[in-house]
Amino acid sequence: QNQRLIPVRLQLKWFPQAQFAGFFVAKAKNYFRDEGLDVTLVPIGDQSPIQTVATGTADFGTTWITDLLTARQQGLPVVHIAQIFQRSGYTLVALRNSNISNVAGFKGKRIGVWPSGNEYPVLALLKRNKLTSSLESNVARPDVQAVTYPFDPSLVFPEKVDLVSAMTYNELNQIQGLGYDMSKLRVFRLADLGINLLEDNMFTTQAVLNNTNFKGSGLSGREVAARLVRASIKGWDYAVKNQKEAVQIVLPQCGNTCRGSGTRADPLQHQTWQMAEVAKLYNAGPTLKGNAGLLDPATFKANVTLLKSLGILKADPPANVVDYKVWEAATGKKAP
Amino acid sequence: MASRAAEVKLRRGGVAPLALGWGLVVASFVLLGVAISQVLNVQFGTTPSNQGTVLLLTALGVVLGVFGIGRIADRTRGLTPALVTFVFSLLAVEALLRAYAVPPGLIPTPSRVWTALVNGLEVLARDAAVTFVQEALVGYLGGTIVAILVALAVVRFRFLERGLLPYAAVASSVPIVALAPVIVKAFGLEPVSKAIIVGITVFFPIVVNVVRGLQSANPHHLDLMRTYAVPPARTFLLVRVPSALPFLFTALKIATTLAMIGAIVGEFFGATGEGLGFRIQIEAGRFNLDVVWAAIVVASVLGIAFYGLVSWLESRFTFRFGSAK
Amino acid sequence: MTTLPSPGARSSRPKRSTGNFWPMAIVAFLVLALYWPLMLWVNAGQAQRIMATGADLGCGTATQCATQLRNPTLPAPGQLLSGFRALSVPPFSTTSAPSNALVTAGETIVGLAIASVLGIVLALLLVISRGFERAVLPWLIASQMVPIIALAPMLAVVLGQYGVQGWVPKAIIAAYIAFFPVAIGVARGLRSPDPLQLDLLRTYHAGHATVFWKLQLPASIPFLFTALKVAATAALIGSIVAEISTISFSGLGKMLAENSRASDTIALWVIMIYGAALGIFLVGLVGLIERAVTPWRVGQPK
Amino acid sequence: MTTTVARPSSVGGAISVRNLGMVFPTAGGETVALQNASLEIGAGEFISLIGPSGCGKTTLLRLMADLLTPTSGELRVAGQTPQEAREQRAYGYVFQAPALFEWRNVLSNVMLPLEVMNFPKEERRARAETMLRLVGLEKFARSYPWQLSGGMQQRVSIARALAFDPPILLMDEPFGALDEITREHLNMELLRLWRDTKKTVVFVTHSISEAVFLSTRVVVMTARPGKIEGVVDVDLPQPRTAEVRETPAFFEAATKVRELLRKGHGFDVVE
Amino acid sequence: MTTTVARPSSVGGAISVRNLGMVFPTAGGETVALQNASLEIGAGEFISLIGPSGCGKTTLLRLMADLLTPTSGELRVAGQTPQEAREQRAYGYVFQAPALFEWRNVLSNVMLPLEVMNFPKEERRARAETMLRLVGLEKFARSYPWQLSGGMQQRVSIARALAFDPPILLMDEPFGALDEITREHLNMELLRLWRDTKKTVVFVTHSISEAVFLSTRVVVMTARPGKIEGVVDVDLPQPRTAEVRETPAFFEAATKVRELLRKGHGFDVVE
Ligand SMILES: Nc1ncnc2c1ncn2[C@@H]1O[C@H](COP(=O)(O)OP(=O)(O)OP(=O)(O)O)[C@@H](O)[C@H]1O
Ligand SMILES: Nc1ncnc2c1ncn2[C@@H]1O[C@H](COP(=O)(O)OP(=O)(O)OP(=O)(O)O)[C@@H](O)[C@H]1O
Ligand SMILES: Cc1ncc(C[n+]2csc(CCO)c2C)c(N)n1
Ligand SMILES: [Mg+2]
Ligand SMILES: [Mg+2]
Repeated sequence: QNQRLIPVRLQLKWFPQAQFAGFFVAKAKNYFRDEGLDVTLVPIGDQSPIQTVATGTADFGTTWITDLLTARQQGLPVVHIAQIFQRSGYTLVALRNSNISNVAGFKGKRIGVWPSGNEYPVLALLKRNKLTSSLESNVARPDVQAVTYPFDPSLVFPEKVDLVSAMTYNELNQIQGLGYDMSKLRVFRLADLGINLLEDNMFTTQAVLNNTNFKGSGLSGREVAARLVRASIKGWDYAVKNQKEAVQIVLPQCGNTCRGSGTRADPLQHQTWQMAEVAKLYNAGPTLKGNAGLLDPATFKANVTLLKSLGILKADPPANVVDYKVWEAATGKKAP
Repeated sequence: MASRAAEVKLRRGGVAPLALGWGLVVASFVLLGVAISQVLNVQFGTTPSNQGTVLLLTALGVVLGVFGIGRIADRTRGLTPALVTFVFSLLAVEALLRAYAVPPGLIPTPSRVWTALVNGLEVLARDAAVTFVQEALVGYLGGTIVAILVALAVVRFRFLERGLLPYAAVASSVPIVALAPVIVKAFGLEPVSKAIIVGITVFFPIVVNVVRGLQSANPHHLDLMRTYAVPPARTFLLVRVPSALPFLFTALKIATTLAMIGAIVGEFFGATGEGLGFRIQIEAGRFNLDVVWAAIVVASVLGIAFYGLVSWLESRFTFRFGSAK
Repeated sequence: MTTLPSPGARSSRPKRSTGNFWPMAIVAFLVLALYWPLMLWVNAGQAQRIMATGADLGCGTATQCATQLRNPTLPAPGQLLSGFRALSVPPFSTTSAPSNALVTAGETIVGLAIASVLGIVLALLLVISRGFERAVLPWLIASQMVPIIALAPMLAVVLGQYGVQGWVPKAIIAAYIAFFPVAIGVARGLRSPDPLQLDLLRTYHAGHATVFWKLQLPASIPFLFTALKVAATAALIGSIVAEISTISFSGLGKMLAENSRASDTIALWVIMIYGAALGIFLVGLVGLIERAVTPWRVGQPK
Repeated sequence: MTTTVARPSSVGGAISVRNLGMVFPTAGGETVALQNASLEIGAGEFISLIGPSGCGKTTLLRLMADLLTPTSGELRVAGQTPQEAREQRAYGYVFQAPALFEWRNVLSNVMLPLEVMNFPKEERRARAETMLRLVGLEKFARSYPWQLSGGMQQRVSIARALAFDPPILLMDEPFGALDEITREHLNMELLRLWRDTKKTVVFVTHSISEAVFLSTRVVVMTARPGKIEGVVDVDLPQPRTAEVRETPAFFEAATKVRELLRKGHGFDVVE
Repeated sequence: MTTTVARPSSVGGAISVRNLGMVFPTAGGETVALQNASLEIGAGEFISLIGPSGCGKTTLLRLMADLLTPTSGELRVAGQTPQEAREQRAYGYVFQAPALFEWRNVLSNVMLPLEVMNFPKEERRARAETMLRLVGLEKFARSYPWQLSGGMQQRVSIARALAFDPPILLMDEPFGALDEITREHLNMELLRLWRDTKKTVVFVTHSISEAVFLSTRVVVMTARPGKIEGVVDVDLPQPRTAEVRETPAFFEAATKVRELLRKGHGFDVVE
């Protein structure tokens, strides 16, 4: 039994943390194993998960929609197979006393962003508000200066940037840990500002899907994908319903990266917060209609339209950039 | 002295082979050009229908080109052979990438890189100004000046030579990149932090070389100065400084490369939205490899120019000091 | 005036190793003694600035915070020591510095080996053919001006397409920066024989092969080792940079990237010290091999 | 690797120089290093070349050794072209500088020609040790060149040239770096060797008395364009001993050489 | 920079060496380079030091020049300590190697001591040119050292030592690299200069006949531990001409030197 398990590498989008709780739960509770899969959850730092999946270092990955679509635009044959988070958790945070009250006020300011494809939501927000930025490689005198830094807001905020990127489930708590409670902060939620670019999804490559004998298992790549998605959704459902337990499953997996920032850096506290926030992103859209893991075609279309109108995508992506059949095979449901 | 006669014998003669070489190169360029023209509008991810023809043309062009360049290079001095090789490589790569329809997210064709370079020239120029001037150059000059002062102190005080120099020699085998995140953390995201990284990177090789140079002074020259009862400071200027110059320039040339790498690596650990390293990082994450390569081209050209400038200074100075070879 | 070394004074100088011990110890002591106040001063300034923005650090005054900042500019010795312990025991777990240093060392040594082979082959071509030198040497020099860190991720992606993953791309990138000094050094070494030595073999009617094996090759060996010492450092930088900028699951570079992302300054310092030790070790290793391979130079002055 | 190469001793030792000329192309035109030189050297002769710096002594030796190709005239070494002679290993050459291989110890430096010429292993060692004894360096067999003084290094290079027992010796100022006593000792050794083995020796020196003491004939050359100014026959009894230096015949020969040297030796052109 | 430095000519030229010893600490113990040497040199004398390689000739010269400090014994130069003498620029030193500055041309190499001793500008040039004429190199004033042969370089270094007209000349094998004719010419020039200027000369050489020809006394030294074996008075008429070499007195002196040299010169210990 044991040696019949099919080895699968799933590339996470960051170091282990509650952001990926569903996957860790699926592994811990043997959901993957029950599907005949031996899944390795691969952490990553700076790079885009696209890199590992496109090079075959991992078989599947989780990343954000813009990252996926732009890679596809550049000829990398990546395919979307399931959507985990149904809402964007991206925010920009300023000190309340900085007098930045709306997006127009960003002009002439410095914004901290993460590189490696994580900067697209900010780029979209700025473009939509007719602000140029140093994230565009053909604008010589940008309105907004984007500052890259090694992911920890304490490095730049509030000394070196006026606004800093923060995920609802992570940095927002870290910033509070730095000694600024919510009363001192002004939070711009991108989803509320018309930029609801979908985040954590599951994807793979055309090559994996077309594979008729995945790693000599006798199963097709498509079948493996379906099993992976099925187990993952099961894991996510469990994690969201049993958050305390999920956090306990995650905590042993992570080292340094699980604590927050500042003096209140406590992994348990931070990951509990993270789990709760992540659950909010999971429990939205199709999930609420019982279709967890489904990419809502309307939201997807809106995302594509937005990216096209901003010039981030030059043309419509090919239809096969999303493969609904995997989700259908995984759930036995029909995609709308 | 001996091999000179042998060399005279070896020199193969005639203009005809050279002309033949150029003929071959031109033919090769034409073949490659034709090959490229066959696959001008190819969809990546698909195999072009005429792939076989294109590959055949390319292979033929490559063979002719290699022979032609070989002939030219055997008989032509200067940079001509290198330049021909460069153009030749670009054409061949362009043809091959197009023939195999390699996606630009994997390897961009030279023509795409060129387009990106032209379109983004203004931004790249600003990036270059930050990376090259504010970071590499500032750090380079700062590091050099401090290094020379330290080297002077080391030569002046035997204690420092024994107590400090061994550390400096060891430190030059330390991978300085490991310092980059720490320094960016300590000194912030502004160009200053990168200049400091550059300064530290260039510091050690320069100290070690300058000390070696100052100590390479001919002991007989020093004795001679002693017989003239010349005061130490004057001896220093008359004897030690001139003999240290070649060593200094050797180190300065090595340091140009270190400076460029140091600045770019530093930017990877945080930047204020400008700089070639920032550009490379942000665009690589988006798979805009044409822009990435354009930035690399700019960095390389600057690096080569920087190296060339130092070499030129070296030749000027060493000429003044009348060295032979 | 007596500080001017004369030829006599020079050769009568006592042996380096014994003469340097006390000065080195004193310098080390001075540096350590100066470190504490410097660290306090720098870190207190940092704490002060953070507090001024309204943050609550939870450690009283700025001076009190200086030795317990999470992101100190300079780590306090105590922090460094516990960081060392945290990263070093158990030495061979996947997250500890020693085992990761071994991985990096492996990549570096393989890279250095590739670089040596490539460098020596190039050197031979450069020495054999003027034409090759003219057509290629300028681009070899130019290749060293290309910031490899920028090439590394792309190279990894391209190699990955052909199934080359893991530590191999790192070794290749290490080789990329390390081959150049080797090529130049060996080429210089192959050209180093005195014209008289070449003439001598000519008077023996020796063939090209004999000249190569009996003269050019042994003459180039000291040059090879000088180059290898430079190349060892370069290769180490290459593999660390490659680990940072491509996907990696082990190695000092990966730890560096990870802890940089996790904002663990102390860990960064510890890893840096491990990297320094590794660099010194590699250069020392080359030196030991050199001594073994060039017995004729043992004890030779200068 | 090939074993068909002739052993040196199988060829004769005469050298014939006819109207030999050597012109070097240089930056500022051409340098005439040797002009119209003619000289017949019989097998077994001991010839010294003497003349001011830059007069073409080394050039003449290098021409004989086929290390240079003459621009005019004719040259036969051991009855063949210089190239053939070289390929037959007809001569041993002692350069102005020792040109030892730093990575070989003294013994294996002396064995170098024997290795290249495929002498059997045991013979190499035996021959090399004999030669080292001849130059008084048997105690330094295991030393490396850098551990030797300049004079000792030059003696190693002499041993090396003698090791394969060539019928002709071409020696370019071999004793220039030695002190007078050592020099005299080696002069005697060289003479003994020459007598015993009937080699042809062409010997370059700056010392008139050394030239006269050693040679059967002294060839005096003039500087730029290098020419043979005259040849002085030395009529001294063989075998020569140190006392020969005090004989009138010695003085006569030395004076003749000195006068030939003075002729055309404008101080200014001396280098 | 300072202008208070004494001009060389203001001091006398006698040198007094008493029980002088020099021991170098070396890896394998100590090297006794000079042992118990005593010698009185009067102002205006021409003394030659001769002896096998490594016998301490250079060491003795360096002690006189205050380039080394003796480990025992007493030494007075021009009536003062060697250091005072050096600071008064009492001597000019010609090293065994030319030690020219590669980045200065011949003329400015010769002017170097005049520059550092703050001679007036015009005088520097005039003196340097005179000296270059003396050594026959006036045509090479603008050449760089690498364009000169070894012998020419050595002549430049002699001109440099003479340029500031020191009362004492310390010369370490200055003519070693020269051909015999040039050497003889420079011997004559040196003798003339010595007569005309009444300098004290201490001259190291390997050539017995050169030593005898030039000197008022020849000091013969023995190797390890370096000792003075004996002093030979040379009773030849002044001014000396080339013919002096053929006189019996010359022979007698040369033979005496030779015999002293032979004594204790085991061939093996020669370097
Ligand atoms: N390869 C060369 N190219 C140009 N000129 C040369 C070359 N070799 C020698 N000469 C010139 O030829 C002349 C004769 O040189 P050669 O070396 O034969 O002199 P020499 O008599 O051996 O002198 P020395 O006594 O200094 O060894 C010199 O003027 C020298 O500059
Ligand atoms: N600085 C030194 N340290 C150790 N030993 C030295 C030093 N200088 C000279 N010696 C030794 O002292 C001895 C005398 O050396 P010195 O140079 O005076 O000899 P020399 O008579 O000038 O020889 P040569 O004729 O070769 O120039 C030699 O054995 C030498 O090795
Ligand atoms: C500690 C930490 N910092 C930032 C993020 C935000 N974030 C979410 S996904 C992603 C991409 C990383 O490559 C980033 C930066 C996080 N999750 N964890
Ligand atoms: Mg010569
Ligand atoms: Mg000496």
